[in-house]
Amino acid sequence: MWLWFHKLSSPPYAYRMATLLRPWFFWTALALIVFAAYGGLVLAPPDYQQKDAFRIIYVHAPAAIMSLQVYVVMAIAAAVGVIWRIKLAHAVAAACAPVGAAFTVVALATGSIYGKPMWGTWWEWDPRITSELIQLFLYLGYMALRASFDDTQRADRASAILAIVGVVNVPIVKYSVVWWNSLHQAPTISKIGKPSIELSMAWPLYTMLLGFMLYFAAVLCDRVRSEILRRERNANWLVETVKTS
Amino acid sequence: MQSSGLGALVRLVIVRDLRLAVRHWDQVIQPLIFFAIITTLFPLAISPALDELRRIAPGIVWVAAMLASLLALESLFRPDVEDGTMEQWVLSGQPLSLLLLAKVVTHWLLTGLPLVLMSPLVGTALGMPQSVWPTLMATLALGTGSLSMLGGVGAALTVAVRRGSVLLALLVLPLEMPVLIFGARAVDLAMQGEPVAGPLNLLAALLLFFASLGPFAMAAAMRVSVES
Amino acid sequence: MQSSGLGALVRLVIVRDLRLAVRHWDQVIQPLIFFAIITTLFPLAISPALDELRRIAPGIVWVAAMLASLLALESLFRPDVEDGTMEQWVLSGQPLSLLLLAKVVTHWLLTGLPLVLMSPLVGTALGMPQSVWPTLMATLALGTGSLSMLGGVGAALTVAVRRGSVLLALLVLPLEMPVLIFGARAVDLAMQGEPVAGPLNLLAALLLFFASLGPFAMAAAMRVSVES
Amino acid sequence: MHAQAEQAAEPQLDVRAVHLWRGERHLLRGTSFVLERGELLQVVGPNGVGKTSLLRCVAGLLPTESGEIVWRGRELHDCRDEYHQDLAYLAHVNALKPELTALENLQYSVALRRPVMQQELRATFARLRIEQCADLPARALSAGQKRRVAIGRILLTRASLWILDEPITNLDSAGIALFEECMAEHMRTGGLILTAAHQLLLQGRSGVRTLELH
Amino acid sequence: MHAQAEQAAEPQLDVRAVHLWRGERHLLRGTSFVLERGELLQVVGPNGVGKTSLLRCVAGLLPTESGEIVWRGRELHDCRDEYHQDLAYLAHVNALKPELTALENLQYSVALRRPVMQQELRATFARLRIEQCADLPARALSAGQKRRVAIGRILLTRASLWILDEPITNLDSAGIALFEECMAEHMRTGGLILTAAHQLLLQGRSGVRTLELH
Ligand code: HEM
Ligand SMILES: Nc1ncnc2c1ncn2[C@@H]1O[C@H](COP(=O)(O)OP(=O)(O)OP(=O)(O)O)[C@@H](O)[C@H]1O
Ligand SMILES: Nc1ncnc2c1ncn2[C@@H]1O[C@H](COP(=O)(O)OP(=O)(O)OP(=O)(O)O)[C@@H](O)[C@H]1O
Ligand SMILES: [Mg+2]
Ligand SMILES: [Mg+2]
Repeated sequence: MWLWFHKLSSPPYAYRMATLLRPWFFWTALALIVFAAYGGLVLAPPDYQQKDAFRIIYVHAPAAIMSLQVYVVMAIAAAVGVIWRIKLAHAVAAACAPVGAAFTVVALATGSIYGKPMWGTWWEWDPRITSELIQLFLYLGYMALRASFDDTQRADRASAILAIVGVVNVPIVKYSVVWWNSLHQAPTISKIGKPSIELSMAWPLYTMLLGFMLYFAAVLCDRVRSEILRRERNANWLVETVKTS
Repeated sequence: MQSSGLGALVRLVIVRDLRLAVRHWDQVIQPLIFFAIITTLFPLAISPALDELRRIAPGIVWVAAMLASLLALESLFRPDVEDGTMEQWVLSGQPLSLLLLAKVVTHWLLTGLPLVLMSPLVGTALGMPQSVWPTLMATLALGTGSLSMLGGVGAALTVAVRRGSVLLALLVLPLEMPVLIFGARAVDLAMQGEPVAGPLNLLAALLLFFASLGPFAMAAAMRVSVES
Repeated sequence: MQSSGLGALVRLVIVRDLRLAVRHWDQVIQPLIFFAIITTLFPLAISPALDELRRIAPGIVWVAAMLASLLALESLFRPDVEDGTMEQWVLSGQPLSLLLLAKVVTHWLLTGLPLVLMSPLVGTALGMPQSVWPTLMATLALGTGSLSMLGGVGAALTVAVRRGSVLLALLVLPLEMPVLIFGARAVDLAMQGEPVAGPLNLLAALLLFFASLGPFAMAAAMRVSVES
Repeated sequence: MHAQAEQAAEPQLDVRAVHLWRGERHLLRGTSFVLERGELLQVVGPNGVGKTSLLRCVAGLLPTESGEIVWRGRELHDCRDEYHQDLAYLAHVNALKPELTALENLQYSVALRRPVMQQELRATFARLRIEQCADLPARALSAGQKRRVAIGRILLTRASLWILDEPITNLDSAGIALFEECMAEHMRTGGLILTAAHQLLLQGRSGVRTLELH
Repeated sequence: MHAQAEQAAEPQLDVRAVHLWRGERHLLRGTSFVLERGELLQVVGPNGVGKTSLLRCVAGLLPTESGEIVWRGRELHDCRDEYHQDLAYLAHVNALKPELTALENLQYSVALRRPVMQQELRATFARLRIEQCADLPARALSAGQKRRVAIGRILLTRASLWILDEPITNLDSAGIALFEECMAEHMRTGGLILTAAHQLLLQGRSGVRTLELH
């Protein structure tokens, strides 16, 4: 296990792995997403209360769940990078941020669209919605902090601290519906124990979620690859210069 | 120097400051996000109910604009004074008031203008009707101009003082009160469907007044700050 | 170094920073006046009717406290980093987290504590009943502690960054939201005569959490900021 | 005619009996000197004697207690803007913006006074042997490289009076030689130089004098 | 026993094949040196060659790309705190708070490391010939006086390793002589000194070496 961990953290190996896995992730994700979209938009029965408007949930809920999970992945990667001084982990964390921000934006946008027919407004200062907005600010802050250092090493370590501290917001988003009585839907699919949703409505949701996860993995591979290329250019030169001098 | 020369000078300073600011993409959107965050604070702290928020929305937007402008003031002149650039400006033989005016204009372009452009979005989130947008944007455009001007004078006065930021707030905020009052008033009137020409004219008059006296006050204050 | 030595170290830093602050008497009262001014802005911008004000008073006091803390953060570490003092601290061989913690404590003594002490006055001006005072002061005491701690981490992260003040606000304000929510909530509950133990306990837990992790995060961030 | 003759007779820069107090210290006690075209005056004296203060007074950055500073026959505060257009001042600090590149720094500070082209800037960088730093942010430069950029500003300003406060701080020996050459050329073309120095430059050359403060 | 013998044999400070990149520049290419008790190593080289960077690496203020820095037989990041307690670092900047008096500045920076008495501080001021500045705010000091206060910090720290980046900047000739004397005394009592310099100090004295960077 430890050996594997060590091996994976070596840039050339990680680079090859990422190259190898990326197409698999990407095409599976695409297939799953298309399949789930078909299931959600066509096959699932219309909701007795919400009519067809509910179908946006097949994008909204997976995107919202991903927006939180990507942050957790980012924080863990950052922590690994700080504790074991693994540059690759920092590269992973850096790669997570824009993807996570994109998921957050999608969740916010679909949520607003959803909110118009459901609650009658585009925007409501509901705890979950507000905390999700804060989540977006956290992603943006992370990226802004990274961008304001021009030395990658320093950017890595500084932003890692922020990522770790910022993880406190995740449970707030997650449990805001439980802690405050909120307009927003209580957890249905992610509830532990018996899900309170019909299977015919649920399976496209799960499939979509899986598709999003794989898509995230594919994008991650892609970004990690280019991060490795960018970071290791010096190392290659180093080898050359040592050879020639 | 002829007027074309002076124009070139102003352009030079503005371009320099804009370039300093947009060196990184993230720095341009920062005032925007800051404005958005401040307006988010209120619903969280006060009450998320839209019809309650709507009544205090003009106040919130205006206070947020004031604070966003204030927060950015601290770094208006201080870096230039500390690294010796301001000394060089004083010694350049060019009209200092003009140079400082150009800096203030840049400050407004970077902090005031984005607020103006983004205010409809924030207003909507706070429950303002669409009919208020023109008034909201007009008051903010006039008002943030006055805020930048006044702030510039305050910043020039306090830049040589340690812990100047708090002093700056103390000096500037009371002077900015009229702007705040007329600005929030105009938006409030617009929300009630009443004519807003009165407070708008007053705001424009204030801006004219500050913009005509401000540069000279700034230049005089800055000369004092640099001499030591 | 033994524990008594560490205590002496903390005392040394605190005394130094307090001395720096009170070198001029006027600088001690500045955060207070700032707090007062901010709370004055709202009645001006919103509506001077007391019973309307009363409903939003907790939110106003809390937002003002947050902004006052934020505004003072900018000068928490920056002067020390720019004149090379922080480099010397990093090289002193003493636990950096402790030194920075001492600085944050001083920051709280200078900005947080005065707010706590003055809050009854401001609250009264906004129409809060006297019965709320203890809750108001307790939440502010706990909350401003968290704000100072979190702010310290943010300040240490952004101190080496140009235009850090806006970035600082961007990073710190979202993280401070829970403090704001619970703080304003407790005061609101107290005004309605309901028990406030819940949010108060949460505030205390937040403070404990931030105070135990904060110093290490700060020290790590500061090492990054100084290396260049 | 008459005025012209008089102007030719009177010195370019005439500092007369300048007195200056800093706090409780009577720093400059009637310091006087004149500076003519093609001359270099080096103000020497131990640390804290008042060299920087004197230079700042002459540059108009510090008000004097009493005494006169006369530039081409006119009192300093009667002709401040014209005087400053003819003055290039190098302080203990370099006046560089850390975030701008060295080239941009130079460009903006020179363009404040006169239009300037990229080639001219690059030529100055080459002359000061810092071509490779032109596009680095000033923050990344070494102490000596920063000082050279600041000297570049003096060279490009085309002012006739240079006031330089310990200009060779942080320079290596090649840099000092280079800078001496620049000064010599400025004097040859009729420029005036006033410096504070702990290490005498261009010693023995004609037109080079020292002023000792006590 | 064995360990002690080994310790005596190995050098105090051992810098091995340090590589450092700044941006696109490969600045330090395998720099190595050792420093023994009573030795002074002066790092020389033209502006921008990497002297400051090397000093910061050795002080632990800049992470190196590769290479080892060993202090008394232990890697730098295994004994950072102990190492720093034995280190006094003087940078290009003086690390003075403008608002505190010179005395307070010195007091706080020294007290961070060890308890110190007023008399000892005043004695150091006297030794550095800046008695009269002790109670002035640092803001009011001249450039050379500030540098002397910073040197006072080095003297009072009682560290065995001094890392000094162009220590004599802004000093007058009396100040340089005084400082050379301080360095000589530190070496006599078994101290180690690493400096970056454009002007060689204590030349010809035994134990004084130079390291040229290219
Ligand atoms: C801008 C507005 C909105 C935002 C920011 C938002 C945010 C979120 C977030 C963060 C989650 C994920 C929670 C988790 O991981 O457990 C979520 C899930 C969900 N949202 Fe929204 N939402 C918004 C509007 C809406 C609206 C209007 C509806 C429908 C009335 C809705 C229905 C749901 C449902 C059904 C889930 C799945 C809950 C579960 O099963 O766990 N959302 N939303
Ligand atoms: N408020 C004050 N009270 C007393 N003395 C003061 C005050 N302000 C400045 N001084 C003194 O004035 C002098 C300023 O000297 P200045 O900076 O002109 O020296 P300098 O000749 O340039 O020295 P250096 O060679 O170190 O640069 C210092 O000796 C300083 O102690
Ligand atoms: N981001 C970067 N990209 C390219 N070069 C850089 C970067 N950062 C620093 N450098 C270069 O690294 C060198 C830093 O040198 P350093 O400050 O160590 O020089 P030094 O030997 O101390 O010079 P001086 O004698 O002028 O003090 C400079 O040449 C600088 O141009
Ligand atoms: Mg001087
Ligand atoms: Mg150097």
